Amino acid sequence: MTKFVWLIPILPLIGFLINGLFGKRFSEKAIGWIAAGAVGAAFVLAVSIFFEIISMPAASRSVQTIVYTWILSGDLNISFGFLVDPLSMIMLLVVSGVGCIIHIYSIGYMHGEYGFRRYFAYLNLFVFNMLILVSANNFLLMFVGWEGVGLCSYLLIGYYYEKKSAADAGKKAFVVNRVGDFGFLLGMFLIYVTFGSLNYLDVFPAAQEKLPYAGELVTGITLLLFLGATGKSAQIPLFTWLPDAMEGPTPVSALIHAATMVTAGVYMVARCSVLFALAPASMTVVAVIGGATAFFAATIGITQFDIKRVLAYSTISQLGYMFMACGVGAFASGIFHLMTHAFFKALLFMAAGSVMHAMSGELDMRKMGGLKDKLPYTHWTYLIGTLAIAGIFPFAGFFSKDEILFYSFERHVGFWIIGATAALMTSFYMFRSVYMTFYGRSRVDHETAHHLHESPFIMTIPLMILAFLSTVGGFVGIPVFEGLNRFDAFLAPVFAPAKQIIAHGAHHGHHNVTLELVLMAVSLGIAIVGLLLARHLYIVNTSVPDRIVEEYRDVHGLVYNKYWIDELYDFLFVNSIVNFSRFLWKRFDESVIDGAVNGIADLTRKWGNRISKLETGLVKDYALSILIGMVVIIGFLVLK
Amino acid sequence: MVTLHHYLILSAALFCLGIFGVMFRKNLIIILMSLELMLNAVNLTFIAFSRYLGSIEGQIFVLFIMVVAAAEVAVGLAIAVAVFRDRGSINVNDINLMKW
Amino acid sequence: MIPSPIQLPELNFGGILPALVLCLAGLVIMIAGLFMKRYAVAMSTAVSAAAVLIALAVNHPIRHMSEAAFSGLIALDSYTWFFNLLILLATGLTVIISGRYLVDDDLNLPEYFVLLLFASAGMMFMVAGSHLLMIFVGLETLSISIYVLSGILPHSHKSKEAALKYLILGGFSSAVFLYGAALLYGSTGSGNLTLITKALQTGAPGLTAKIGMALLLVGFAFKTATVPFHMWTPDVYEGAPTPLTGFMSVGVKAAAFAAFARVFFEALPSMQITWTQILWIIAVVTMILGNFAALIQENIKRMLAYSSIAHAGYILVAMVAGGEAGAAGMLYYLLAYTFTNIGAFAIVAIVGRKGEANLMLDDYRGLGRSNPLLALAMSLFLFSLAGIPPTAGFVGKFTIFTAAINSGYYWLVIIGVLTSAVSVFYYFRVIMKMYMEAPLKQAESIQFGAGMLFALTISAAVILYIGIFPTRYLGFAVESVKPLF
Amino acid sequence: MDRFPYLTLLTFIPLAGAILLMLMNRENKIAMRWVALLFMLVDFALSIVLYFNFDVGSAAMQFVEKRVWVANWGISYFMGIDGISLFLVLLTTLLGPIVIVASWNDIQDRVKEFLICLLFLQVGMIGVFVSLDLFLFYVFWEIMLIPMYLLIGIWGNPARRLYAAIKFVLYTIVGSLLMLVAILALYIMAGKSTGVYTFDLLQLYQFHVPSYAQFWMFLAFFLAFAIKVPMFPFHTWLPDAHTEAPTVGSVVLAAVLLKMGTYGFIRYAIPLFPNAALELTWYICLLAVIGVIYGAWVAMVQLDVKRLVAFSSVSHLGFVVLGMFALTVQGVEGSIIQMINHGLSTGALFLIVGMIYERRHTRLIAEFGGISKVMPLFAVFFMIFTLSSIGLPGLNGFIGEFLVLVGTFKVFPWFAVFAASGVIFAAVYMLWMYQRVMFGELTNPKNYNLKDLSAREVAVLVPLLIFVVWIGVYPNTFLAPMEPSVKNFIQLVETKRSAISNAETTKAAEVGNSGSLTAYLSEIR
Amino acid sequence: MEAVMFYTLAAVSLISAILVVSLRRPIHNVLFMIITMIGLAGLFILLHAEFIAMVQLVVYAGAIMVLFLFVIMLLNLDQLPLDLDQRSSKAWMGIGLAVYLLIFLIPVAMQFTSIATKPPAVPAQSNTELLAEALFTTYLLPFEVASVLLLAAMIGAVILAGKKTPGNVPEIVDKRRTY
Repeated sequence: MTKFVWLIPILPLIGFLINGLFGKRFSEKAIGWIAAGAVGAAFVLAVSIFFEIISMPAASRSVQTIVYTWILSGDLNISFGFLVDPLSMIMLLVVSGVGCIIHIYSIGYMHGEYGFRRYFAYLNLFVFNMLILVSANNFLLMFVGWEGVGLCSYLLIGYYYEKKSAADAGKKAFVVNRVGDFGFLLGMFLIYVTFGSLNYLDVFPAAQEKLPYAGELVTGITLLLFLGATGKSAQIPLFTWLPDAMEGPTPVSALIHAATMVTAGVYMVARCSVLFALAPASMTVVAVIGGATAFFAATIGITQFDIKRVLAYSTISQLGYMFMACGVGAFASGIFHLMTHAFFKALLFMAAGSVMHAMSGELDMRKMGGLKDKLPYTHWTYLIGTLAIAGIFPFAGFFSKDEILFYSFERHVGFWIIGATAALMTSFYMFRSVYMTFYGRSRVDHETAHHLHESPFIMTIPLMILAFLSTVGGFVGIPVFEGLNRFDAFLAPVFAPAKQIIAHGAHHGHHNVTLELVLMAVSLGIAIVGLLLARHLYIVNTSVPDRIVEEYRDVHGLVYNKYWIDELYDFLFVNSIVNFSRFLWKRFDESVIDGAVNGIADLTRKWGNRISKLETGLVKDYALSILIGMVVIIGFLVLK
Repeated sequence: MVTLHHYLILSAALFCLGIFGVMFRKNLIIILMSLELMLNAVNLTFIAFSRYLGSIEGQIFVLFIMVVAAAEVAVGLAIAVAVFRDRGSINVNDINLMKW
Repeated sequence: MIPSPIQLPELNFGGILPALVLCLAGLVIMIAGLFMKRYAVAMSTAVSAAAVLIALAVNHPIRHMSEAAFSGLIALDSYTWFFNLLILLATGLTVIISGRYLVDDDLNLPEYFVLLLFASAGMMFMVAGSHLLMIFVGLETLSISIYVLSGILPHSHKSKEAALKYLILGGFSSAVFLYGAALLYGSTGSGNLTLITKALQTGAPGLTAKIGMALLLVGFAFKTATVPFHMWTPDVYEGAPTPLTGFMSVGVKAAAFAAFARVFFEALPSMQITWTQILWIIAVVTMILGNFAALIQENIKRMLAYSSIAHAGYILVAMVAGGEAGAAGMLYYLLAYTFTNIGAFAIVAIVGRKGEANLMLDDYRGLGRSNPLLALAMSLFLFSLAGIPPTAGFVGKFTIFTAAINSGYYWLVIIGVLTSAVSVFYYFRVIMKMYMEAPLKQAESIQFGAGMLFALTISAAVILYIGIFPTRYLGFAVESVKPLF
Repeated sequence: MDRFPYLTLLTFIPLAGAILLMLMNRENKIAMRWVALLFMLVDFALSIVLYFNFDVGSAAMQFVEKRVWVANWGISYFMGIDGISLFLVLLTTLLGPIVIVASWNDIQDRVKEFLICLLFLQVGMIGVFVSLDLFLFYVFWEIMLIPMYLLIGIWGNPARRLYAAIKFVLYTIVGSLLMLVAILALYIMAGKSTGVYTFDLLQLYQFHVPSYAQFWMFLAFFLAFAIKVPMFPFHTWLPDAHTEAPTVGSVVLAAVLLKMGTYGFIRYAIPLFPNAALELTWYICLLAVIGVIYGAWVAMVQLDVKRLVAFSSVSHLGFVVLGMFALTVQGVEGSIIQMINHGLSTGALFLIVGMIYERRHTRLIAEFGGISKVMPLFAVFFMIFTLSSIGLPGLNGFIGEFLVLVGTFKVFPWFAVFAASGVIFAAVYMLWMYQRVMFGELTNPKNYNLKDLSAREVAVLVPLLIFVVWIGVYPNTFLAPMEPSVKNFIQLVETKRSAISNAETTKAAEVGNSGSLTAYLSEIR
Repeated sequence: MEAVMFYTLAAVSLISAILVVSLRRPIHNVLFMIITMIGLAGLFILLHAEFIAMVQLVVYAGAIMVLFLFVIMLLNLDQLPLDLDQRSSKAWMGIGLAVYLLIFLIPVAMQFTSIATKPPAVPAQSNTELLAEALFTTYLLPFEVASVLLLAAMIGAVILAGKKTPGNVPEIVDKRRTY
């Protein structure tokens, strides 16, 4: 069965081709179901393979399938092949599963949109690339998927291409990603030059003897790879594209910019766990960046009013969490959080989408409120999602997040503090969004108010499924008690070498149960505090926030405007390069080089003119020139 | 005692005088005359050499030079006449329709 | 006392038959011309053409001769043969073109052909001459005829002016030439090339001989129109009747170069170092000056005049290169150049139309539309002049540059190629006018007779043929220069 | 030589077509177009046959035809192809019919001359790729010039075509004339030392030019090829030529003519003068990298689509040269692949620009916007080729760039790094241009009712599209045949270089600094 | 004796030559030209080239110069203004160069002070005979060719001087445009 793994990505591709080439004369329904069906089929296949995998002994749960040799040049041999192991298995399931759900949701959401077919074609293409990314057996193929998803996000963000902002956002996303990919590419080169191969199974096992622990080379490799990750997963310094990416249709935000694509970076880091483990410096960098992102994104999230942007920043900060997890060596926890986050963040986005759908496109939470009765399903699902992300027991987020906090505490208490603060803010702004949207008195204007309606089932059912998942999803990895943590156990073979290196590198205390329990309690408390705070500020006396804003106008301004990072980048890179290029073009290309060329031409012509002016038409002058020539020659001979 | 080089110097002088004429006069006719003068200088050289080499060849040369000179003068004067008819002048400095 | 009876030396008339045929034809035309009024030109054209054909036929045996006929005054050898051939081809084409030209301008001038034939006879004597005297007489026969021919257009001031300038300067230069001959004669005791060689073999050449050489060089340089002895060229070329200009630019040049090479390679090898130095400089100056001045010309005849100066420069490169390779290169180049330039001037004549009214480059605008055939042919000739493969011009330059590099004159070659890059500009400018610019006045399609068509076709075909399959003709060239060494 | 003369036919079939056209009546445009198309197709078919008879395994020259041409000078009519030239020939023959079809409606004035020019151009281009005799090569090299000159000058757009045309010619001819000098010098030098005067390339490969002479000769060749490529400081003719030329003119120019330069490096400059080449490698790679970035940056700020694409060519060809001079298997193969890629995608982009130019008669980006609303199909094609040109994985561009970068990274890591940054800028300028042209609101009323692609135009683009995807997905079809030749090429260069530098022990000092290459190469093998 | 003769004749021809190129009235130029010729003829006789001397007198001093006179009279050029080219710097430059040429040529002449100062004995045969013999045997061909030359010159003279050109002078156009 595993040898059919290549079918998993291919199925969506087929869907893409069918819709793309022949979709013209299909009905919306047909298109939608073809697309969803393709992904669904992929999901089914993935599940069946999953069961086959777990039926295997833990040691041999890594199967490579090579379809054909892709690039063969000199000693460079890159195959078009797949690697099925617990890690990629989980990613496959998440991607295809969540992807399928979102496809179904989209059928309802995108109903009647211009370019319905285009939408689903792109969506299928995205899933194809994403699956390639997660199931590839070598870096280059992963890079294919990596760039592919970048492309699809570009296309889907720019889906409403007639909106300039949308088109710009798309371009921004692609270009910023490219910056990351640049790092990824160089990392690959280094790997290739060191290992002579890009295949995981050649690289990782050989890593320990080829690369000295904490050596410059491995540090360089990992940092470059991490640069790639920051681009894809919107971490500092390359996070600016994700908020803008919300220009795309909401399901797209749900699928690409919450559930799957943005987590690719995490996946990649986890995939290279061995390399990272060998480079403690890089680990620290990853952890710090992750923590910082988690924190800063959260602060921004607090101030936003656009519901989708709130979610976007929360995504960034959650991704920060995942990286922090990887950075502190808890790769499994990172992946765990990745999964749960996929559930509840997709849920949140889609719920928000449903709100939008109801509010006829309105996103500003200040214009909402009191929607809970009008949109019951949406309200409940959104609430579940919030609970999950805030980390309230027993929802999914609780387990994954606390695991991360625990490990970061073990690594260094500073990480824990950052994480905890971020968690506080997270629960605060999430509940803030809940309250502003669904509770309190309605601030909806009339005409939107009177055709306010709950979304059709085709949209709400996916919400419910996800709500269910984000409720129970956590139980696959109950921490604390060894053995109950199935998830860890399942991933163990993948991360074993990394763990062992880390253990061998830095001393690593034994698993401290009581400490973990304490921390759990604390963070649960934090979450509740956040909840209450939000309730106090946005339900009890709603005047306070404005007063706070008044108090700390400039601080708020700074945060509200995302620390002016975008403006900074524009000033630093975009404008300066554009101006410099203009200078090159006009001043250098056209003035200097062409100037020289034309100058030579003119000079030649000028001399031609001068010379032919010698031809005065006076026969005596001609005789003179003969005489001159004669005398010169004779003089030359006589005087020589 | 007169020797070869006296003749040579004389002819050189005449030759240069011919050039002088070509350079210094504007009248076509006189320029033609100066050319004749140059040819005569050459003749003198030839004769002198033929004398001192004791070979007749030089004199043969001279004969032919005279023939050619005659021919050139004929044609030259014909041209002079034609040009004079055209332009009413044989001042070579007036004759510069074609230049550059 | 009773003078001892003169016994004539054995005279090999076979060797000078081509020239004789032409002279004879000249006489026939002259006499017939007196009695014919209406068809004089047609008649003369026919007769001259026939004469040229016969001459070509009788020229053939010379190829395999190798003797000094007429008591060593002329050399009958493959070199002579080659240049006779060249001259006859040039004459033939010129005759055909001129016939049409004179008819178009309704000039009833049979004398034109007489002089043309005499001129080419003179050339033949010049190239065959292996004695300074012979060369001189041939040269003068040629020159006198050309002086007259260039002034022959009755209604044209420019023509007269051309004749005047050419005559004065020609006289001047031939005086110089003679002075050189005299000095050489004085220092070697003879005007016979072989004897000169012998005389100069012993010891270093004296100053007199060197000066003599220099003055001869000036004389030849004048005829071959190389800087700074070139000044007459643009004016005379512009003023003279177009077909004749073509003839001058190839025939006279070829003959002059032939004699030049014969004298310098055969008689003055002992001074080769000296005259190579001089020629090196002259070549460089000529190439640069010719091409640069041609850049800005607006009158196509002047432009071609300057271009022909430049080409003289390239041929000098061959002479500088020296050796069989260089000489052979020169011969091949002249062969290529003959057809190319005559063709080009034929088109100038056609486009010029009555009274040479359209000589400006702007008159060529839109020719590609109105007369595609002419434009095509012209482009071909221009490509050949610019030395773009696969035309003969390219092979010519190629031979010359190869020879030069073979003798190690890298800089000469580099200057050569750079200047020919410059030349591309003005040659392509004409193409630009023909194909890429709209005509100023109403462009009508020009009628030109079968004769012209024939001449053009021949030239074009030959250019292409010897450009693509040069082997045989290179063979000729190599074989023909053997006698010089 | 009793084999079937593929290459001769391949080269001269278009000529036959041209001659036939000359005899046709100029009024009868359609018929002439069909004739031209027919000949091009036959040529293409023949090249396909050629491809299938090509022995993939061998590094040797194949389909060799050798006849004495000019015996006096040892010039021979010597043709043959190996893995390096094979695909360039195929690319040329593929583009032949495409340009004819592409110009079907575009060109209405002087169709006869136009088609003849195209056919002549084809002859020249194929000739350059297949000739193995320096003289023959030079002849074809120069012949190409004229039809291109006419294409730009006659059918270019009125504004500055004359300037562009003459600029193109002079730029090129200066370089190639100096190259001629070098060729002659080589010929003489080899002849004098070996006694055999020949222009036969393979024999000259065996001749070891003393490195002091190599330097100058290489410079001459380099200049000629660098101008043709064009490499960074010599590129200014390109934007003009491209912008002023008619669509198919720019297509051919971009797709094939520019490859002459890069091909010249591989076939002539490097193997003939290895020492000089390797001494100068660093500087040349520097120029190439500058070209990559410079081209990208300047392209970014262009206002005219065609100019933008032209500058992007400068950038792309920087990659090609870089990989070539890295002299690693991946580098060289990458650069060959990249040549083909550039031919396909840039050619296609010029076609696309031409299509929209036909509709709107402007190429100013500002004039457009929101086109994809009215021309969805066009938008798709445009997008795909844009992506291929910015090197999206899965399409052809990526393979080439990746191989080049890998190959270079082994030798000059830093150059590779900077060149890789060019990948970012490529995304910037291409996507930005695409966005400004295709996206946004449909503001300009002139664009309201543009026709979407006609069947003919689709037919023009689809073949290119196929190859774009093919190379991206299964590059081995193209890599496998060139592998032996490339290895052979590197082998030749290296052995010859070391042979010469060993011979010149006195000169060891100068050559030493490039000696480190030995290490890299041994690392590869 | 010989020396005296030489110097007188040399002086005569030289002075008159100077006058030829410097006097203003063409008639005078011609007359002094004739005197130069005569002087040269004398020198020829000194050099034992009697026949040449005769021809010099008959052809040059006779025919050619008369031709000059004839043309001058025909076009009555005698009342021309002074045609010396004093104002042109080029003319002076030319003169300077001529002087240089002379200076350069003198050493050439000086080469022969040493060699062949003594002329060989005058041969028994008369100069004319020798000349005639050479001319009709060895130099037959140029002799014949010369006839062609003269014929050409004759025709030329006839055409050029003979044909009347119409009075109306086509205006001279000088189309010139810098590219």
